[in-house]
Amino acid sequence: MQEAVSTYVRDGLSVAIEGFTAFICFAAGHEIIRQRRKNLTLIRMTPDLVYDQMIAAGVASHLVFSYLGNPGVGSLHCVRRAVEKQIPIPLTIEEYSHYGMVGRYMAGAMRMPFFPLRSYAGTDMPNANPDIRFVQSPYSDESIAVVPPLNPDVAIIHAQRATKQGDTQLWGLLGVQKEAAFAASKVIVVAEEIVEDSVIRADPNRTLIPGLIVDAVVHEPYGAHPSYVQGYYDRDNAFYLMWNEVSRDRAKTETWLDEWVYNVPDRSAYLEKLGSETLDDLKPGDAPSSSVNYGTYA
Amino acid sequence: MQEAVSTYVRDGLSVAIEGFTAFICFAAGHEIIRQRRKNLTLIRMTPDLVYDQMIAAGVASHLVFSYLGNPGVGSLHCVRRAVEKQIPIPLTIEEYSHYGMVGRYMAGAMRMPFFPLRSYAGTDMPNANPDIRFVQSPYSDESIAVVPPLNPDVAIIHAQRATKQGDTQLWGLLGVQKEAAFAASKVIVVAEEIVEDSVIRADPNRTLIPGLIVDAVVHEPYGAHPSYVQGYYDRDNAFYLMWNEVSRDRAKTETWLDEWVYNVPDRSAYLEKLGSETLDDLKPGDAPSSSVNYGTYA
Amino acid sequence: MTDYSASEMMIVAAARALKNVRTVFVGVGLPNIACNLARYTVAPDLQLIYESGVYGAQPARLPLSIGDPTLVTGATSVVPMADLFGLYLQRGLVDVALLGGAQIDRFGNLNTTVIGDYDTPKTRLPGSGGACEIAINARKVYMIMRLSNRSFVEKLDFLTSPGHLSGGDSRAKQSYPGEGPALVISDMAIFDFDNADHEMQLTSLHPGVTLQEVQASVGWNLRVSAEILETPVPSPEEMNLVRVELDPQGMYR
Amino acid sequence: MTDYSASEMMIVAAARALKNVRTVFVGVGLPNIACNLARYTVAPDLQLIYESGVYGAQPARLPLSIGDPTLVTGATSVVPMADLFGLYLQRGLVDVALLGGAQIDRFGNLNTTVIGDYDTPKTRLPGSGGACEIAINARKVYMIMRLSNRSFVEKLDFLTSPGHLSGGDSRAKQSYPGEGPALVISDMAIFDFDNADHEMQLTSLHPGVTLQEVQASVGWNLRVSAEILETPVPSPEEMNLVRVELDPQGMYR
Repeated sequence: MQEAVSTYVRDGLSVAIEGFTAFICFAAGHEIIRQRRKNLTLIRMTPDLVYDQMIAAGVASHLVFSYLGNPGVGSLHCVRRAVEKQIPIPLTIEEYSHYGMVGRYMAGAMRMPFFPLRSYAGTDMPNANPDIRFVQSPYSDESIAVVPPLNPDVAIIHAQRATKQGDTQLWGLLGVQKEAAFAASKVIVVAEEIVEDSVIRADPNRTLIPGLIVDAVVHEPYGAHPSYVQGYYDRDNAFYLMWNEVSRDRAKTETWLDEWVYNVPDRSAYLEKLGSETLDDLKPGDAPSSSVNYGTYA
Repeated sequence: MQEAVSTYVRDGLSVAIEGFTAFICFAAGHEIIRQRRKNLTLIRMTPDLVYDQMIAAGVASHLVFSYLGNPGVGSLHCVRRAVEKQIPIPLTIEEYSHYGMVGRYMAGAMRMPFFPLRSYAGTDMPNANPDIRFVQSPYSDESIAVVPPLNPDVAIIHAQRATKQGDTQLWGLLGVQKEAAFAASKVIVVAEEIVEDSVIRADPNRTLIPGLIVDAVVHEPYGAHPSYVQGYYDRDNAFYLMWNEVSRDRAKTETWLDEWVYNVPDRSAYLEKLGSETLDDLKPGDAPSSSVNYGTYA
Repeated sequence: MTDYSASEMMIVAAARALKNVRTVFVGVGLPNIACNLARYTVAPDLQLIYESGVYGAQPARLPLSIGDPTLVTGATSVVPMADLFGLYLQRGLVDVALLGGAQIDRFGNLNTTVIGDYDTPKTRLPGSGGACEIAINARKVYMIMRLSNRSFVEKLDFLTSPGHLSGGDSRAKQSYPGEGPALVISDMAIFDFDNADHEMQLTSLHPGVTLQEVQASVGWNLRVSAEILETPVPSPEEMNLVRVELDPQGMYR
Repeated sequence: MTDYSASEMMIVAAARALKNVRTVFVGVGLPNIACNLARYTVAPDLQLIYESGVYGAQPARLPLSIGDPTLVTGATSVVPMADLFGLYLQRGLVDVALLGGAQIDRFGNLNTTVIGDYDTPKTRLPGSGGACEIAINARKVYMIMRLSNRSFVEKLDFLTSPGHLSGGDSRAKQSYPGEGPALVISDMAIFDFDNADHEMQLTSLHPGVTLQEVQASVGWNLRVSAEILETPVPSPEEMNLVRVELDPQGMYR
């Protein structure tokens, strides 16, 4: 992770760590904080705690998003401090709706000049963001909202399993990970498990991201804690509630960052500090999918 | 099948039997021929043998497509006779490229007024089809080709398995089945196996079509012969080669239709006539996918 | 008489409003409890759709968020968000969406973006999420919000999600696929928009609540329907489901 | 000396042209054999992409069509066609596409639609399939076609898939993502477009073929590169792979 971040996440670049509620790569976010990146444009539909922490650490100057919240809990206090009070540094924002962000990634991934969607008309959103525009249909007198393509410099995608070459499979909430990866110039895949090529090839319909577009593969079990990975661990909800309290206060936030990010060399040390009991408590029971037959045709 | 076709496939409607090379529901095509439908608009990216047979039987007056061929073999002689010589009845055509057809289904499925794609510019295709148009991007001086939404009256989708409610799973080549189903007003699912709800719910990422949009479910094993169903049976290539000969001649074609469609009451009778040896020869070996864990979270 | 809180009355009223509904777009929190209560009572075939990509969820526990893993396991279908928004919502497959907001106006327009000026905000709110396109594309929208004149305002600070816009035919002119707000279910009363102006009007008071109390919690001169009903109190069965099955920890009491 | 047919020479020459290529968009028939031969020889890491939705195929038999189930089993990824065309092709992930056609002109434009008039066709051909967008979006296009003056024509009856259009900067003006035709590999000779006009020019004659024979099979006054090479004959290893592994039944002999 240290090498992947130092190679691909350079000051001033745009970075998308995606994963809707699940698969949020806190391990990458913490490494970016530790490497004290500056002036990043952070892109994420739901900034969640990972960007709250990164913005509190001052790595970002611009945020592109569609929903600013601590999911199921409340506000993102550090993002609000940056937006409302320029603490620790000013943060400019650029906002869309969820489908607008999805459409921007899709347009970026498919090299479309824009993505049309039924949204925004009649609202104040196009006033707040002049990149939300309207196009006339050539088949009727209808006009439709459009959003521009989004092509992050770097996308970071957390997954259950990948090969060393980056062929990546996910199950559970698929969010916009595929679209973000195909839209990005560089892709870092972070996986709970590194598997043999044959594991991926045994179920090709489940492959979300091909190694073809992947630049670095990092093996980082529990790299998405305190968010969750379907079938591997549950969300650490106590952490989300704790963060709601800690993040209200700037000093407490900095103490937390010192203790859990700056003074922790890597993810293994973080997990050791967290303790195996916490991790064990997050283990779900088994709910295996059935196997399907692809058939041999020789 | 008899009931599903008589209820939903009425004279004059537009019908899409989809499935790219695989999952082609010949059982539905033959039933439509037997019920002597007239004036249908047939929609399919690759008309394949199923539409060659239907057009030879005179059920269609209009064809929407992107590639007219007997895949890996040669021409569709009956379609060519209809287009070149108006035999047995005139057939008008409306053609796109593959991605244009995909985009039309996507626009129809997502209720978009048009779908933009990088194609057609500089070619003769927009001259042959005035519905291929161009739109100016509001973000640059670039113009992009667009195609209009496609919303078939009926889509017929063949699959490995579905519940009685129509929740449907497919693996192998996914083609445009999902897009065609969501684009259509009525959806008929034809399945190799009818399974319990719990089978589908054990692997929700594999569900391509929800019962919510399905109007009829037909249990029809081998309903895609002579095309194939991944993991269930191989393509009957001898049939594809035989058809290439039979279909060259109008009389031979009609004899074939009499013998294998008109004089056969249903799919079971067709399979019996075909013989279990032929079907056994088409069985593939086993290539099971691995199981994945979705986890229980209670 | 059954014991219940104002919030629980709101949950029960929202659940009852889902009678005979086939698909509902569920938000977290109150809408989630209301939808699950409806599944157990008036709408056993109700299909739950979550913007996280889940269709036909059967959660084994009360989800902590709309992205909870319990929504995935055992669902009918779990799809990329591109498909959820494109093929389900925009395609017109959502019968009812439940929405809330920081501010609502008399035409059911919602603000979830900002209090104060956009560029120099007093309070920065979460933003649209999917609400803007949900409000445009869902066949009908039900709002669940606690009554207060900080929330029910004469003029929104920001219009995030369109309701009936400026009323009358102003929404129809936009040619949105969806019909817009149909109900507002609050902790004190229920409102609909069944008049030519499409203006919010009081139709039912929860037991023990007066018209005057409701008017005092609304930032404009409230329209009242010809007949004001009294909302039936929660039944013992409904309360038992809420307190034992759905919210045993009393988070939404 | 190794025994080989003109078709086999064409297959071998096409395979060699794929040296160091990472991704190739494969059509059925000759292109398919050529790509698989390349995997065994000059391009062991070559990834096969099929418009049917397959990435990283490892077919266990020679596929009967681009939708053969043997392409699915054991592939790296199998996706909806929407993703194959949007995320792979249009995204710019195809290094080389192999195309053929009924007619080609001197600028590498292809006709696969119709012989004669569009509305009253002499021969109705298959149509575009994916060829139109492949010709526009693939980084480079190699054509594999048998030489004949019925195919290599002065003027196409229909322009299905754009090559260098009318030559010079006419393709550049269209701002297509891909560079267009780079090679034409035939059963008699190899051509490239490496001149300012982007006009097809003869660069290599297969052994035993004369310039005169090639000119007689082309419907325009053929451009010839400064130096004409002789295509190296198929090696015993190449021929062994073609005849034993890839085309044991001699379908493409």
